[in-house]
Amino acid sequence: MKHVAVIGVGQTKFGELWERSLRSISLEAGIRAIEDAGIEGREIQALYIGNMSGMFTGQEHLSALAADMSGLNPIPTVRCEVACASAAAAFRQAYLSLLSGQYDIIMAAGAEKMTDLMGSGVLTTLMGAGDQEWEGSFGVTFAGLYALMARRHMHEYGTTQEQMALVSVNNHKNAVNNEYAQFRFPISVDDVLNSPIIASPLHLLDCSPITDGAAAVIMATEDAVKKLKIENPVWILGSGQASGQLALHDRESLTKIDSTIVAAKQAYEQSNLKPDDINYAEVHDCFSINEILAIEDLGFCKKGEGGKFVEDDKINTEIKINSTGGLKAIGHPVGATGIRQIIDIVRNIRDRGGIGLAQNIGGSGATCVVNILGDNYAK
Amino acid sequence: MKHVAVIGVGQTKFGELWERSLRSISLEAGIRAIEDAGIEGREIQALYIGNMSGMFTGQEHLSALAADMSGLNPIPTVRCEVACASAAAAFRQAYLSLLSGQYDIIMAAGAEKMTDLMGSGVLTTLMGAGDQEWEGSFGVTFAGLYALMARRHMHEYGTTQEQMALVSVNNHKNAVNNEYAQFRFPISVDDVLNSPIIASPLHLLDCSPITDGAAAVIMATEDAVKKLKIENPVWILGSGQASGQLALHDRESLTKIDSTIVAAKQAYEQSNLKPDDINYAEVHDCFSINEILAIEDLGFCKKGEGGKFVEDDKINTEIKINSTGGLKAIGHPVGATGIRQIIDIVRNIRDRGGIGLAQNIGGSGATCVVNILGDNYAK
Amino acid sequence: MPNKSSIPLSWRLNKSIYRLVGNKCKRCGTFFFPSRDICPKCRRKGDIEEVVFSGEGEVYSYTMINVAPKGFEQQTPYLIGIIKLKEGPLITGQIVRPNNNIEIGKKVYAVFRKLTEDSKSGIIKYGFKFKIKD
Amino acid sequence: MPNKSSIPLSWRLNKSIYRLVGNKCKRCGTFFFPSRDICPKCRRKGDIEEVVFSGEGEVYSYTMINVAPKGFEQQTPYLIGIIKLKEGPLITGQIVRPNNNIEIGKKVYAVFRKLTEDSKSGIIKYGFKFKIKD
Ligand SMILES: [Zn+2]
Ligand SMILES: [Zn+2]
Repeated sequence: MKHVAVIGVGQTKFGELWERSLRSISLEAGIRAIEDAGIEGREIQALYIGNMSGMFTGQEHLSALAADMSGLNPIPTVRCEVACASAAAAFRQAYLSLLSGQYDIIMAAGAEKMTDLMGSGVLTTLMGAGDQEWEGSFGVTFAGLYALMARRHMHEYGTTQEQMALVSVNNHKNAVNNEYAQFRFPISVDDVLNSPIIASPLHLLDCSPITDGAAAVIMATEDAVKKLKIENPVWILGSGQASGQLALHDRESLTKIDSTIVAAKQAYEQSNLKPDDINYAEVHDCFSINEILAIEDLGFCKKGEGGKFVEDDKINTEIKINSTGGLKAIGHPVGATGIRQIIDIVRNIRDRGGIGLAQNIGGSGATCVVNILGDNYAK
Repeated sequence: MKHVAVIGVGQTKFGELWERSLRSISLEAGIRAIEDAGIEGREIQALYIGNMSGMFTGQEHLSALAADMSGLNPIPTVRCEVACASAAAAFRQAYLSLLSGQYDIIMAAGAEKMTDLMGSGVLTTLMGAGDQEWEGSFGVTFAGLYALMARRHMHEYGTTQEQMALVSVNNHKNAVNNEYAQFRFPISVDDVLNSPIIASPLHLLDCSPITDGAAAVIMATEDAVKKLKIENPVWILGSGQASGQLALHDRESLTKIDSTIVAAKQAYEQSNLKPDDINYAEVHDCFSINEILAIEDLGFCKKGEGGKFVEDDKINTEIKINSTGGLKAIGHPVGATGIRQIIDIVRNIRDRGGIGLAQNIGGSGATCVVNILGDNYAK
Repeated sequence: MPNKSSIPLSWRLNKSIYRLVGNKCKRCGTFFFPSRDICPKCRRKGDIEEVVFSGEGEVYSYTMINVAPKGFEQQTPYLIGIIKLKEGPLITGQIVRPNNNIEIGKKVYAVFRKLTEDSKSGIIKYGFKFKIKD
Repeated sequence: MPNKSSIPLSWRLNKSIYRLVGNKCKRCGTFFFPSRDICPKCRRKGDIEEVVFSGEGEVYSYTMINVAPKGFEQQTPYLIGIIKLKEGPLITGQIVRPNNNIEIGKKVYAVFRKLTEDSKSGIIKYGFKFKIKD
């Protein structure tokens, strides 16, 4: 099988970027990725972009807009959407398209401009990722869906609010040195537990924020990597994607996410790696409970022991999880997060070598994409 | 290079399906495609679905919903969006993914439920396919964008309103025998010219309607075609996709669509075919002028002579264009149309052999996807 | 946000939401609420028939929502539960606020209530909520 | 539909829409309206500077809109034009309804007018329209 590498990464600052438009942040991320790859830009043969919802800005057809603004016409473009996993899906589509033999160099990106829409409209738009007819129409929010999972995890496994709070505490601590992060200040467990309740048992500081941001990577086949004389390619070792029931009430359990389990199995098998081999993991902590679910479902510990894993600081000692701040502290522009995760894995690998995994969840788990990257595919 | 075939097709009735939901029509199209292919359903390894806008229903993440409702979990799913070309993009992504070697059998689908949203909201949502900031915010509609192109085509080439009207007349005539079509009655040139003006010079009967509908195809690699003993595979001979400027005012000309020209060139080159070789073409007549642009840009006649080509009935004698009714008479559920076109090409080829081409446009031409299919890839 | 004001959508869901109509697969015996056009286990071999649910069940999980989406802002805080119906399926809905503490496992029954008022379109949506058996 | 009522969006576009501020690429001499962050021809080699456009130009194409999107329903019928500015670029905008016939090639100039009123958010949007030189 062909090998594919990430050869350039770029992102905007994540935050409430009132003065920036969707087109402007998409362009900035793309240009930075092109510069980082050290290429011209004209070598790019296709563009995949993740973007969750046109309801935030009224603008659909973002992939064509981004190509236009970047002077990349007439390359083919596709917007990929699987809710909050849209960017990882764009990454995986770019990967499959490179494997197809039809392209050598592709840009995969993600962008979301959430702050053009205000107030409760944002929450309604986000519920488009769940089941609008049978969850959204009763007034459930996304925080509510994860709260329902959290309550059940507490019930079945004795997970505590303190353990969930520690997820946020760790992610805020890690973001202090991340120049792109929305929140670069530490918080304490008490801060989390004293913050307003959004959907019990989840507090404000259990929840990732509303964020504008864009991220892009340049990907190339091995032949192109050689031709371009790229010095620091980071290789895709394994990739997996799976779906699960859209509504929580259609699942057999609320304390595991089947799509993560299946996608991870595919990625581990393709890469011939196991959870123990992973040095860095970017996991989808849209709500603190989801980092605990991810730790379990990705196989870093047994089901039910994720809270303890966090409490014992194994997220820093056994494996570095969300070492740049996670969705909680970096911010979560939904359609951009999956590529931002890949970028942080790439940065870690460029700096320190090793193997990294990125897990990006769509909705309350109806989609999961898992990618494993490393400094060397021959290992 | 690997060969890929369409092995099953299915669609719902197109029309104002008040009593049907987005999930229900998506499921129906998928089931019919599975039945048509004569497979179980469990052989399907991935699902790509075109859908233009979550603003019609509030529901994003449609690909996961469709897999869930069809009992296809945990296969990976992606919604592809490039406005009105979303379904053809889903088809092409399925094609590339089959070429990648990662899958053998994939479902590509498209669905749009437009009538849950009413009145002017539909027009605003559709403008999400164009430039919301610099076209939509001045009150331009999609009919308006195509009207601006039509006016310019009349100015530069002497194209007449009668010639445009003949496009609609022909498409209505062709839909009379199409059991899935929204409008199955003939109309006259006078009917078109006497219908209310929507955006001058375009009349109501120059415009495709607002439609609910879904369409799905099953695609398989040559190995899978053999293993499944498929008797009537229709092969993909060439596929192309390209982008152009999102806003009309950023283009060098309003009387051609560059993305069509580039995408067609790719598809012709890959298939080693030329316009003369095409027996059937499904072209994107969202507005009558666009069928004339397509005829020219696909190379069926010279630039500027599309109106005459229609007037001389070469759309029936030299090549069969929109022989099942086109977007105008079949209806145009935007995110489903590209797959519906493929289905009609497949039906033509199954019945009569030969070679067919489908051209699906996104927005006012910022995306175009062209696919060429035939009964035999060895020709 | 059409989901809040779509007349066709409300109309389509009314039967299920007013009378707790779901369905079941006669082949494998699985009950579905909301109803499914095909049984995800048996798929095309399944045999679906309509079922009216009793509305009786127990709390499987719950959350108190303090920050609401459009159309629900006036109702905060409100309780959302996932209810395990006695026929088998889980179902999402609002729980009428109880006098005592709510807990996983508490018995509930369905009642008919106003769900939301869409100020823009003037549609008032009615449907089931769950009430704790005290 | 956030594009109709988004305060941040209106605010971002105001400079361009109020004063016809675009830009140009000094390297290749191409003018851009709306402005572009990079020149699509020269890309990263380009050198962009801000330009205030004169607002003078001619009708390149036009249409009379009878069926309008949200926020414009009260204005129908209204004229939309693509205008070729004398500096080069094409630009989309409304044309103030002329007394005489409109034709491709007619000279126009920009005027400042109310574009639309968003009843929901109360935002009134102002900006340029074009007027035919009679
Ligand atoms: Zn069954
Ligand atoms: Zn330049």
